[in-house]
Amino acid sequence: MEINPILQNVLAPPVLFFLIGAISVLFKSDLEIPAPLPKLFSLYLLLAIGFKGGIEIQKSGFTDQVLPTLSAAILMSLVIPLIGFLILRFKFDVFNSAAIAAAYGSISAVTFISAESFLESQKIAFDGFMVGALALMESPAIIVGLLLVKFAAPKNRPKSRKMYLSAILHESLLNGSVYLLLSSLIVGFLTASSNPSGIAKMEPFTGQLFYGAECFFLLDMGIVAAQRLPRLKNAGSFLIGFAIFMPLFNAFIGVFVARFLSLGPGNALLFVVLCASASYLAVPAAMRMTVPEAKSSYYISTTLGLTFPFNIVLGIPIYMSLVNTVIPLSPL
Amino acid sequence: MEINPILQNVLAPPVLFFLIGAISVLFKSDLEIPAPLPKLFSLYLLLAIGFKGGIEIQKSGFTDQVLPTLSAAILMSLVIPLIGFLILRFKFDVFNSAAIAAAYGSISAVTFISAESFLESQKIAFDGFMVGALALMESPAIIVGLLLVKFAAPKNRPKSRKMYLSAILHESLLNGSVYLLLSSLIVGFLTASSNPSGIAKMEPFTGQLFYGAECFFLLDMGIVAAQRLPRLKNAGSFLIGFAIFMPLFNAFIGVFVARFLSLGPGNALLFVVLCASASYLAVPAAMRMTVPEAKSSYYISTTLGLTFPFNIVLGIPIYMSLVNTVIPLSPL
Amino acid sequence: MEINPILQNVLAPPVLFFLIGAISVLFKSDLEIPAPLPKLFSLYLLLAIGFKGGIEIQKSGFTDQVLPTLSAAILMSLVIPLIGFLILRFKFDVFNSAAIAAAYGSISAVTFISAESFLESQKIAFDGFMVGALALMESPAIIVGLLLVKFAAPKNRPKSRKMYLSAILHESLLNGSVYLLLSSLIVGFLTASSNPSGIAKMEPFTGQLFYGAECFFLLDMGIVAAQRLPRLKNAGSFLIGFAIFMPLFNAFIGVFVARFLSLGPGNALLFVVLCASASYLAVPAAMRMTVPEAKSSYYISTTLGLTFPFNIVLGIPIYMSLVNTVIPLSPL
Amino acid sequence: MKRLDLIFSERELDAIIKTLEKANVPGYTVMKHATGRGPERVVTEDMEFTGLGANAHVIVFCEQEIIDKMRDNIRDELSYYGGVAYISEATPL
Amino acid sequence: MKRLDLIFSERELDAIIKTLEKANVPGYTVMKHATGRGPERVVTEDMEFTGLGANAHVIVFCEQEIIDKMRDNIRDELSYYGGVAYISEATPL
Amino acid sequence: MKRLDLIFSERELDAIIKTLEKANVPGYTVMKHATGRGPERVVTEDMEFTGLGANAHVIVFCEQEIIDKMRDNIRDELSYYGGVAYISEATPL
Ligand SMILES: Nc1ncnc2c1ncn2[C@@H]1O[C@H](COP(=O)(O)O)[C@@H](O)[C@H]1O
Ligand SMILES: Nc1ncnc2c1ncn2[C@@H]1O[C@H](COP(=O)(O)O)[C@@H](O)[C@H]1O
Ligand SMILES: Nc1ncnc2c1ncn2[C@@H]1O[C@H](COP(=O)(O)O)[C@@H](O)[C@H]1O
Ligand code: NA
Ligand code: NA
Ligand code: NA
Repeated sequence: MEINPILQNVLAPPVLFFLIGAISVLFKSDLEIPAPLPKLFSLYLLLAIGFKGGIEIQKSGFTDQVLPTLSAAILMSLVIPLIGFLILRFKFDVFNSAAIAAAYGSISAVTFISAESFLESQKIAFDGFMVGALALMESPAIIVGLLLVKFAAPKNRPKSRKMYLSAILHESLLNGSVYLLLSSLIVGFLTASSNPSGIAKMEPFTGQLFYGAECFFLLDMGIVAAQRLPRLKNAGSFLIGFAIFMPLFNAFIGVFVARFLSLGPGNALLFVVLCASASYLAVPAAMRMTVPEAKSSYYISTTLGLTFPFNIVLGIPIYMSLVNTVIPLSPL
Repeated sequence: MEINPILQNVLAPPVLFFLIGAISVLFKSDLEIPAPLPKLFSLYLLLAIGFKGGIEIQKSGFTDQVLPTLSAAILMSLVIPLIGFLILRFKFDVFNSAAIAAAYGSISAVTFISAESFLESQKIAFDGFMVGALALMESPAIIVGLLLVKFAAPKNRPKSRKMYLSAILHESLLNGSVYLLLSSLIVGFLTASSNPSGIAKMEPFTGQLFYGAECFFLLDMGIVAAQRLPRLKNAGSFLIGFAIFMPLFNAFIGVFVARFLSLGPGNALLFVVLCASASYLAVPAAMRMTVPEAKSSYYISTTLGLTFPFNIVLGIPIYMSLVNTVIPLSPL
Repeated sequence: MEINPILQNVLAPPVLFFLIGAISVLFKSDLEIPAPLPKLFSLYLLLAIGFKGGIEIQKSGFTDQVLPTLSAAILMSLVIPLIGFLILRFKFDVFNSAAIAAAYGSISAVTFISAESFLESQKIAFDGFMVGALALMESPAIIVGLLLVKFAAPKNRPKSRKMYLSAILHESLLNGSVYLLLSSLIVGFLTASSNPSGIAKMEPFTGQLFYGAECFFLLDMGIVAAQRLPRLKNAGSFLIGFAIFMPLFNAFIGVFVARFLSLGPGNALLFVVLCASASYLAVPAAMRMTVPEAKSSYYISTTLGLTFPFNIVLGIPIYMSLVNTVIPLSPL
Repeated sequence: MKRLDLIFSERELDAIIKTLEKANVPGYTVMKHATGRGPERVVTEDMEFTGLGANAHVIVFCEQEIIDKMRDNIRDELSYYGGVAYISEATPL
Repeated sequence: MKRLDLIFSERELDAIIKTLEKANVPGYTVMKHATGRGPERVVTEDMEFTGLGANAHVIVFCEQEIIDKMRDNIRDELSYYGGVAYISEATPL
Repeated sequence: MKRLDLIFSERELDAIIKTLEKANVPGYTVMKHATGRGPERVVTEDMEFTGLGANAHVIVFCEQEIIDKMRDNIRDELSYYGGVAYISEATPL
């Protein structure tokens, strides 16, 4: 693993602003981005990612690679929570294990766009349809997590709290961030197919502004992550280890799946990053509602306080060198 | 009436985002755009509409059509509330009738810009000075509404609540959204006449960003409208009918006035839309302060929950075909 | 002093929007920009100023003029609070004198960018490294202010409130707005030196949007300033006089320092404006925390209610003619 | 000491504060962006951007006499525009 | 009259309001964006943008009987999801 | 049980929370963005973006003993920086 790509990754504005945010907490600066401004940027990023992804999918059409890749993505988001659950059960009860496992099976959109920015700066091509994979990996992990609770812990719950399949589907598909991403993707698709002049008119908002808004949001994420970090201590070393090991492990599986799918290096990195990233928007929202028995500080501190910064700063270049090592090997 | 323009209207990003917002409420998604973000977009849109309108008016100058059109616009916003009042009095007291009538005499800026977007996508020309009509139609309707209360219901009010002319003028001219639109128009005018380099520097903010910001705001308006809709049931079928019939009726008068003014089809549509749209910013603000006897849920649920979505989704293409039918007829 | 540059300054969109905000308060309009929207624009402006400044400094490198100018800037922000303190002590206690003096020694970033906009509209060149002076003048004034409290009023304070040097440094360097400006400057510098493609990607956000965002923020500043103005009456005529006299006095010293540094007219104006402007972000934050004995209404009403509008509307063109008078004189 | 809780539309805030000041309250606290339902209407967060605004929750710690002074004015205001006002006991820390 | 203060995660707001309405409260006030710490968890402002949300503070002025009607439902909800509920005396102005 | 209401500048929030935690309060709730007027100063919403910030309203439900433990520290803090603190009775639902 070379040090150069790591440094190059760190010296890009989004990562630098993330570090600035984190350092401000370390040094006890009173820099603050008050609510609901982070929500504004988070909504904007989801809308823009979805819209641009929808356009790309419409443009590229459903090529040979699209369907296998999307299916593999869904499969990964079903399998990863199961593996995570088995590991976490060594230390945690069913509720906490299921909630944390679901978070790691799902994805982080901002980690994904950081990987896109990294690829752009490295001038490595990737396809727009990967946003489809992003959109499709959010819900299955939530469903698996909730089904695990339903079937593995039916007796530990009061009867009035029985979990119905309809509620599980509702939480996983109509969750605000899942819904916004998916529906913006559809808007993008429809616009590209029936109203192409609309694309150019949206471009300054969803396109040109994107990078700067990403930086601003990462500044806030740096603050949030650094504030979460000390809380991890209470979570214990097992969970701290899990928050670093699990992404690496998922990346490792992911890169071989990517090779099996014959993805190019750009798409492969994005696929690996989706596997390695963990959710702090959709999954916590769903778990807080349906599995209040799980400690939210567990699944939030790990994903936001450790896994997210790890992926943003070190993970992406590490996964890139992993991709560069595994992908060029002779095809299976 | 062809179905094609309606579908084309619906497939534009702003209308799609509006529908996404509305559907999220229908499906009980927890998608939410927390306060004060909608206010940010609403302030931005008013500022940008005004600024761009001011520039256009300065550029085009006061042509032959400008003065008659603006006068007719003011006239319409004086007459419509009177007609509305007479209709509403069949069912409602003076307070509610005056408040609702004022809302329908005034205008909705977002309906106006949706009509502009529609015209642009249909490649139909229109003039910048129509923003002047927009700006001038807000206040007169408020004044008429308040005068109706003053003279039609003097005995039903406690003496301490006497309505003074100065208060009426204050509410109608210095209302936040009226004031911002009018003064941004003046800023645009002054900038165009004495500081043309300022136009180019503002363009990315007020111009390029506009379409995207409009989409984001319409996403929120979809949520708001759909949340308001069920409340209409309490208002009764008379008011539901009024919220659909009145815009159509106003459009009908409007299109003949437009023909009388010899407006081209683009300007005619905008004129008709101004007549047909109803206010949910300036008028409710004024009525809440000065006519608390009126039920705010009446004038808000109708304008936001029914008239606004109707105009955005179906009304604009309907009015367009109305314009296309009436305008090309031999001049009066 | 010609009247023309003042009128030209007033007819630029930023100043017009400032006036619109102020007039809305005068006429009791209910126009309001609710919290935390002003914070959004204030954070954005600091980030963008810093980022662009960092790029400029990297591009221009450390020329002959840079170091002397930055040193002089720091010196000014050390000396001005001392002079201000001596003047203010005629009327106020140590706490209030130190807090107000610190505010006038420090700077206002928005006044600075208004001066930049003025220079651009007048087509007068200036250097990007002046943002370095802006960034470096915030902290020293705070340090001087707090040291004045520490040494001039040790007995008037409860022992539990002893002021430690570490706290003084913390407040002056890690204050949110100081930190964001400085660290964005570093990000800009690093981006320009190691990731030039990042500059173009940030440009729509930090560059193109800037002027419009400045206008929006100034609209709010107009409201805030006009709301603060009547409170000045309680502060008394001495403080009102100080709020006008002190900027002029500082500008006067500043212009001769600028001449001594052989700055061109553009850089000279910016230098003078830094001396003449007063802080309403960093200094109040620091003083509220560490010198609660000082009345915040004193240091806020003067800087925001009087000095800021004076500088924005009249000050900048006045300082320009001062620069034009003093600078072309034969070198010292 | 008493604690007075007032909840009403933020559009009437200036008028109510004027009433408080006229009665010489020692201070007051305002929390805006409150929503709710009363006998008269429903106030929701999503309507804040329109002209309707949300509610304000005003807390005043003061002596009974001051409350007596402003009772009629506040009642008058709230009965016309809507809103509620309740008094409870409070002891300074 | 009584004053009921409820503080809990804003994600449960709809359920709690349904409970209040079922008991026919005369009205209620909601203040969102509250943060805090309880025996169960810490709620911070910086997490509002994530799915966790902040707390809601709900105030209800009503008669004792209404409180009796909804006590069990509210207790059930709060003991499962977290949150606190306290009653105090209040007199209409 | 008691209810403690603290209102003070949000800039002192960390210090006050530290004091609460040291006295082992079972929990607390914070509502930021409060404005108001006290004997010392006026806090307005439009100043929130500057360094001054707005007020915080902190509510603590706890036993009298805990209040006794932290009384001096809180009084000290509030008398120096400004702000008010009041106690009232509260019964758990
Ligand atoms: N019984 C109550 N308890 C708590 N808040 C109330 C109550 N009744 C009314 N309110 C509040 O007062 C506001 C105005 O009430 P209204 O009288 O309906 O205009 C409502 O939006 C609620 O926030
Ligand atoms: N003793 C208390 N006093 C005031 N607020 C409390 C107290 N205990 C809990 N809370 C509030 O109730 C929320 C939920 O508490 P929890 O039971 O930990 O889920 C916390 O975030 C606090 O805002
Ligand atoms: N009598 C009071 N009733 C309610 N709130 C008060 C009262 N006095 C002061 N406050 C609040 O406490 C804050 C700080 O007060 P001060 O002591 O002036 O710094 C004010 O901004 C008000 O929000
Ligand atoms: Na994952
Ligand atoms: Na109309
Ligand atoms: Na200065």
